[in-house]
Amino acid sequence: MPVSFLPRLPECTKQNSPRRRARWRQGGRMNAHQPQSIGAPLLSVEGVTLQYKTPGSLVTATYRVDFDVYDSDRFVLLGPSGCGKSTLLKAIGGYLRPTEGKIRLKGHEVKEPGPDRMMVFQEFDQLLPWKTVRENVVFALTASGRLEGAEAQERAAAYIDKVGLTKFIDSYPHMLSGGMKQRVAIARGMAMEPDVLLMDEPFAALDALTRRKMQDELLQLWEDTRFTVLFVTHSIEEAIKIGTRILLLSPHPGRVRAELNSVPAEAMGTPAAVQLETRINDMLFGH
Amino acid sequence: MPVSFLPRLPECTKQNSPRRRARWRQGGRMNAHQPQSIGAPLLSVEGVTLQYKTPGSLVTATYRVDFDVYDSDRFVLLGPSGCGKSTLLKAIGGYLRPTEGKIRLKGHEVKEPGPDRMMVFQEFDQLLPWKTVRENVVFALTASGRLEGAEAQERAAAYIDKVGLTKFIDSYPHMLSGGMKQRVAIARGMAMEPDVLLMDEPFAALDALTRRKMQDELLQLWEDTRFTVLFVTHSIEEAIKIGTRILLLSPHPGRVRAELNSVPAEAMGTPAAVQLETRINDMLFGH
Amino acid sequence: MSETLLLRPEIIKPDTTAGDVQVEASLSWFERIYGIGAVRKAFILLVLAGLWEAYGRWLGNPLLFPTFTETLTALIDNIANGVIPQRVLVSLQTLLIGYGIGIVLAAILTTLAIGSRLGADLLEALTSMFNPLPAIALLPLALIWFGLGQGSVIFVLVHSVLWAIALNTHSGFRSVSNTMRMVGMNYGLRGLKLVRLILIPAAFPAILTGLKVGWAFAWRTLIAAELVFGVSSGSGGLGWFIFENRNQLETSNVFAGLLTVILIGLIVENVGFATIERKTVRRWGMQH
Amino acid sequence: MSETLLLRPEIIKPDTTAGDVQVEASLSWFERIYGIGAVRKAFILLVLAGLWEAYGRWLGNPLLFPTFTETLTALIDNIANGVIPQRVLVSLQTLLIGYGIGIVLAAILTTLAIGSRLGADLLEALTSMFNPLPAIALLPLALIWFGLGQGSVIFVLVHSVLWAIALNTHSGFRSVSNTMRMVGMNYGLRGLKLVRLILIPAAFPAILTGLKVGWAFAWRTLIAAELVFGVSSGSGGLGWFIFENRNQLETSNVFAGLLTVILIGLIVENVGFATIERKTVRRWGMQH
Amino acid sequence: EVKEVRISKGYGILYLPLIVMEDQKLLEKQAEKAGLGPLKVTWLMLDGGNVINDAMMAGSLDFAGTGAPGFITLWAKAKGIPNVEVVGISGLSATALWMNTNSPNINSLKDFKAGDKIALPGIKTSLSAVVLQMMAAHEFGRENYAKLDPLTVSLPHPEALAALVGGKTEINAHFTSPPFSYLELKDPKVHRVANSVDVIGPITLDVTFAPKKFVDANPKVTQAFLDALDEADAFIAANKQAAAEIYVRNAKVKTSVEEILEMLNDKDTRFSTTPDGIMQFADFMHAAGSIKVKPKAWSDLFIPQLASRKGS
Ligand SMILES: Nc1ncnc2c1ncn2[C@@H]1O[C@H](COP(=O)(O)OP(=O)(O)OP(=O)(O)O)[C@@H](O)[C@H]1O
Ligand SMILES: Nc1ncnc2c1ncn2[C@@H]1O[C@H](COP(=O)(O)OP(=O)(O)OP(=O)(O)O)[C@@H](O)[C@H]1O
Ligand SMILES: [Mg+2]
Ligand SMILES: [Mg+2]
Repeated sequence: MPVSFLPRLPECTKQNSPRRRARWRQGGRMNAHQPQSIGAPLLSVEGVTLQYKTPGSLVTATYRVDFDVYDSDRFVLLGPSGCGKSTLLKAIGGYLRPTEGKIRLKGHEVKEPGPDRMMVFQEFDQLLPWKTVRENVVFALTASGRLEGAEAQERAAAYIDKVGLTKFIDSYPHMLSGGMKQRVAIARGMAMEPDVLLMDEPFAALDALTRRKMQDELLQLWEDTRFTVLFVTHSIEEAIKIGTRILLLSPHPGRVRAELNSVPAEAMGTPAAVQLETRINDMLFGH
Repeated sequence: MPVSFLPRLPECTKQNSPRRRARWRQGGRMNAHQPQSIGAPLLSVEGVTLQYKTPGSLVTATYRVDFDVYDSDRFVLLGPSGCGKSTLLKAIGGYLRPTEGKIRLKGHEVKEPGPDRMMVFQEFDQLLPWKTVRENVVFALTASGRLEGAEAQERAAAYIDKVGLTKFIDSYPHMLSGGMKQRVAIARGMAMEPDVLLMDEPFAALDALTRRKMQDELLQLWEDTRFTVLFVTHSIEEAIKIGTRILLLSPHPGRVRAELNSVPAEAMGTPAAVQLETRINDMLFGH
Repeated sequence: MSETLLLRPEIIKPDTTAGDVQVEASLSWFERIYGIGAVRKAFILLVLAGLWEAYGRWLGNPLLFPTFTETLTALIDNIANGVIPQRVLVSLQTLLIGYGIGIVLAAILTTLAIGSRLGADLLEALTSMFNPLPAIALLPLALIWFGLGQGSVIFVLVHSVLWAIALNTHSGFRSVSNTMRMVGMNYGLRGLKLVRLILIPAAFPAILTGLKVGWAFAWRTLIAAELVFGVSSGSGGLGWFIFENRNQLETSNVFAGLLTVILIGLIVENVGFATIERKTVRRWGMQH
Repeated sequence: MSETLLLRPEIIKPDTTAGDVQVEASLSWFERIYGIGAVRKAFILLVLAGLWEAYGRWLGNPLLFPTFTETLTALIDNIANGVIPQRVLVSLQTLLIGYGIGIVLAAILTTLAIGSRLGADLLEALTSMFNPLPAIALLPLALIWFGLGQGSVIFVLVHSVLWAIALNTHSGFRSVSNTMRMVGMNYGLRGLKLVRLILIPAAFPAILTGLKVGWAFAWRTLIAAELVFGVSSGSGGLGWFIFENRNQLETSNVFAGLLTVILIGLIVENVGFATIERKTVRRWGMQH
Repeated sequence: EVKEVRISKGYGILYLPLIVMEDQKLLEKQAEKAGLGPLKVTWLMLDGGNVINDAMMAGSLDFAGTGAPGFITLWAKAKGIPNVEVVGISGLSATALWMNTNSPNINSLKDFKAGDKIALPGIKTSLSAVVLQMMAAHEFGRENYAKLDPLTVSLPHPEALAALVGGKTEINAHFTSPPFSYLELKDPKVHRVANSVDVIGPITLDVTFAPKKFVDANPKVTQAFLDALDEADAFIAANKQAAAEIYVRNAKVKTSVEEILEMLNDKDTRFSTTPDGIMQFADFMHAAGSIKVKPKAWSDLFIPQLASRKGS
């Protein structure tokens, strides 16, 4: 099903979350010809400040971040290294509690991790070293109660094939290269076919070709199941390709710089995409 | 000092290493107006096959790979995920012994690791967790006997500043984001100012801006000290920007696909660079 | 830019397929023999036995420290007449029960400890208090609760293995990387399931060390406990065998008993634990 | 494409600077108290002391198992008259010597083990053979080499701590990630320096566990060994104190001695090891 | 001759002569008298016969007091091994071992049934174990000497006492020596079933011994030791009160001097360097197979100086 975008709406500045939300609703009401589609956001992040408290220091990773993710969004978090993207994703995953603000999923506050929000971590050690590639994927499916037995095996094999690791299906993680490990994690995340997929720089360790293949697989999967994905990346090009909506974060501590609409995947390479890339570039690196 | 390139020489195909080397010398002799510059290669990799032997299996990572790296080369290894780039780099680092072939540095076979070949690993856990950012860099300098005391401290601080982590100079690695950890490793590698710097996808975890900054720092350092660098990357663009010479490896097991000259850094964005990019693209993904 | 660059032609190779590589077998005779773990170990054992024999002979005090050959003879005699096998059986049975209970209790304690702060404090407090306590501290309670004989010996055994295993396991659990833990929680695993499916395998090297230390201390304690707690004469395990023979100054029998402990230790290590290691932590790349 | 997208305006925020964030202090009274580790531990200790007292009273057999208060009174008396402090000093001295030697030997063995395959085999063989051996196996050699008294006690002490520490350290070394090892070798570190500067800190959680287990077993062994190897009149440590009082049926003194061991254990754990942990593995993020 | 001797003593009344000897520095005096010059005497407190044996064979000990059966075993085993041979120096003491019980149903050795548990320290060659076997041999016939063995459990005296007096454990009898035997009978629930002296006579239970090597090399020190021991025995016989005080002071027991006096005054408690009834042990142990070499006469076991005395 082809993706269609309306021309970008005029941008509006906003100072704080309550006001933004008000205007937002207004905007919604203005486009009242599709009122049902506004709905409630699937995930709402409201004024979230995230901090790491260590005995010696207090590091603020993100500061009063607001955004809403709607059903079937492909929401990209883009920002400089150390701006708190991973931290934000972990908070949404339920691993961290905000010091300030609230994270709500379907209206309920996020309190703990769960298989409804499948996470692909940035770290290479996210595979269970005592399980082979296949077992790693199967275990995710069975442990979370998603699938059992032969079904799980089949689904695992299918997704491992998608990431091109069928040859290594019975290898243990320590026998894989960095990129291969990340691909297993991607296969695992996608095989879970979760409502919300949280991906933290999943393609960073991949070469251009493999990365392109993985991106296409992700988009294809999205076409098929219309899950919601939150995707962290540091590649602007990738953000535009993967995302329908892009959140730009400013450097440490991460604050919302802008929230932009992307162009459809088909429009990659068109002037619209190039223009968007330039805009993002300017915003991030402009000063 | 500006970098100057002769126009690309006609490519020559070669079947096996001895023949290639013969032709190579010939080529050198043909350009006899600069005979002193041919010299012996700093690093020569001759028919190197690398294998991992585990109880259950034997994985061939690279198969009869030949190439020569000359003094002050910026030599890039480019290839798909899992093709053996890291393995090759580890073998050059002296951590792995080839099953076949020889790796020679300045004519001596590489037998063990040493601070003359400083390595920036692909893994995030390459920092010593019990040392702060500063201590990690200082320790590399002092442990390898490169610098002592205040000098080491100064140099460490300078390079940490170059990678933009002065604010985090007294943090422990576990308090850093993925990209920040990699930057510390880069600072450490560069601070060592080694004869040969081996870098394994050092910029993979960095956002576009930081990556660009790091690339520039690397090139600047090269301008200053003219070390030799072996650089693994999976970004073609980066390969062209960083490299003076680019080795293309074919997929698993890695074999030499081509060894190309790059364009000068100033030429980035010019048609020459774009053309090279297309060529590499075609070679890697063409079939 | 170094001039060499100017001279270098580019190289393009046609796509080749990799052939087969023969791993060179140029190892010397010595290296190949040396490469076999069993040979190295056997060599070490032979050297140790030789040292023992030499020292024993030089000492010339068979009542205090018999030679290796005397001990071996005594061992063979006692195996032939069935005494040692029977005693070993009794001891092994007690040992395994105590060891097993110790493992279970350690599992419970560490699970509690990883589950809540109070649990962790409990484990820490109990370990730091009870681990240094010698068996005599338990004697009165053992007498009251289990009477004499196997029950008490098992009680003391549990005391000797529990804390070491719990300490190792707990420290192993705490060393599991946050990422791994998060992965498990991501699958919805909590509590016992998280421990069983994620923490135990992830901390397996540490747990295995705990099991090894625990195993060794179980033996030590068993031998000592059989003396302290007494068994009705006639029954009893290897410890009792050693004690009896010691009282009768049958020193070579005493050492035959100890040699049995050593041999069992070697078997358990090289067959038991080594196999487990090979099939788990080695295979998983968690130990090098 | 879901229609919601169509409706959403873009958002651009001017560059703002982050303000200060007040960490909310909405913890309840209970939670705040519970958050203090010392309070939780004190609570646990109180409960244990209460259990002891209650059971002791219910049992009503002060000869076998005195109550907590009786023990505490005896402890205070013996501290007041200077007996226990003096005995503790003697014991601690012996203990520290034995423990220290054990650590040094463990360091040597594990360094050898990490340096060569033969070394590793040696460590494995020695550990699997000697670790399960009870102290009586060492008695003859101890007597020949060191005679009666402190020397022999230390010898036995070393035997009891060496293997546990070596096992833990070795397993810790082998669990150090390859990357970390490669980093060390990259700096040109080899052998002892690699062990000291890379492996020891990297394996510190495991080593610390080994030290804890070793410490506990040193105590246990010390108490037992002091009886075996005897004392010259007047001297003697805590073990001898316990033994003497046992023979004199001063059970509350016996338990006062054991309570002293417990208290020392608590202090060493909570002041010694806990501080080390806080300053090392916790701070380095190697344990959670 | 040596300038230093190491002597081990043990716990309990049976070691009183050695305790007096230490307290009064009798050996130092005798050595001085014999012209040996100042002799350094190191006293060691050791628990249990095994360690004493080992220490002696290892050369860490010169004189020791120990139970007669243990000594006989070591003597028999070591006979013919040059470095290891030991020789008795003297008898030390004799006392009565009592079988106490807290079970009203048991009034003689015959009343013990399966399920009863008799606590005693050590087994087989330990003093208590051998004496009990000898009593069983008397009671049930020579070949049934081991009849009670299945009921015995090895338990140190203090724990056994606590178990017997406190009840609540399966131990219902204890074969023991003073002061434990006396203390137990203070409890109304406990009564005496048998007294070893009644069955096998007032034979010497503890002896002192030394490595033969040492005795051969140091005849004068050995003689001084024997003389000192004689002197101690004489002292005890003459000053029971003072001896009791010495015991209380040295053993740091809380038992009163009166209680110790009561034990000293017991007709079954005797201190003498002349062995009495040692051959009873030797014969019995040989018959039971515990020793393979049997001394022809009691004097075989001891130093020649003793041969002239009227031992047995
Ligand atoms: N465990 C931790 N303890 C303390 N501070 C931390 C911890 N993890 C991250 N931080 C800090 O939080 C900030 C954000 O880290 P985060 O990992 O979220 O960055 P990121 O946006 O994912 O960066 P990258 O692109 O490099 O992965 C950083 O300044 C980092 O120093
Ligand atoms: N420790 C190991 N044991 C067995 N096989 C291994 C091991 N490490 C790597 N391999 C195998 O060697 C091959 C090359 O791995 P390598 O890490 O060199 O790839 P790479 O080119 O660096 O890939 P990437 O870009 O994904 O990092 C892969 O097929 C991998 O499966
Ligand atoms: Mg990150
Ligand atoms: Mg790699």
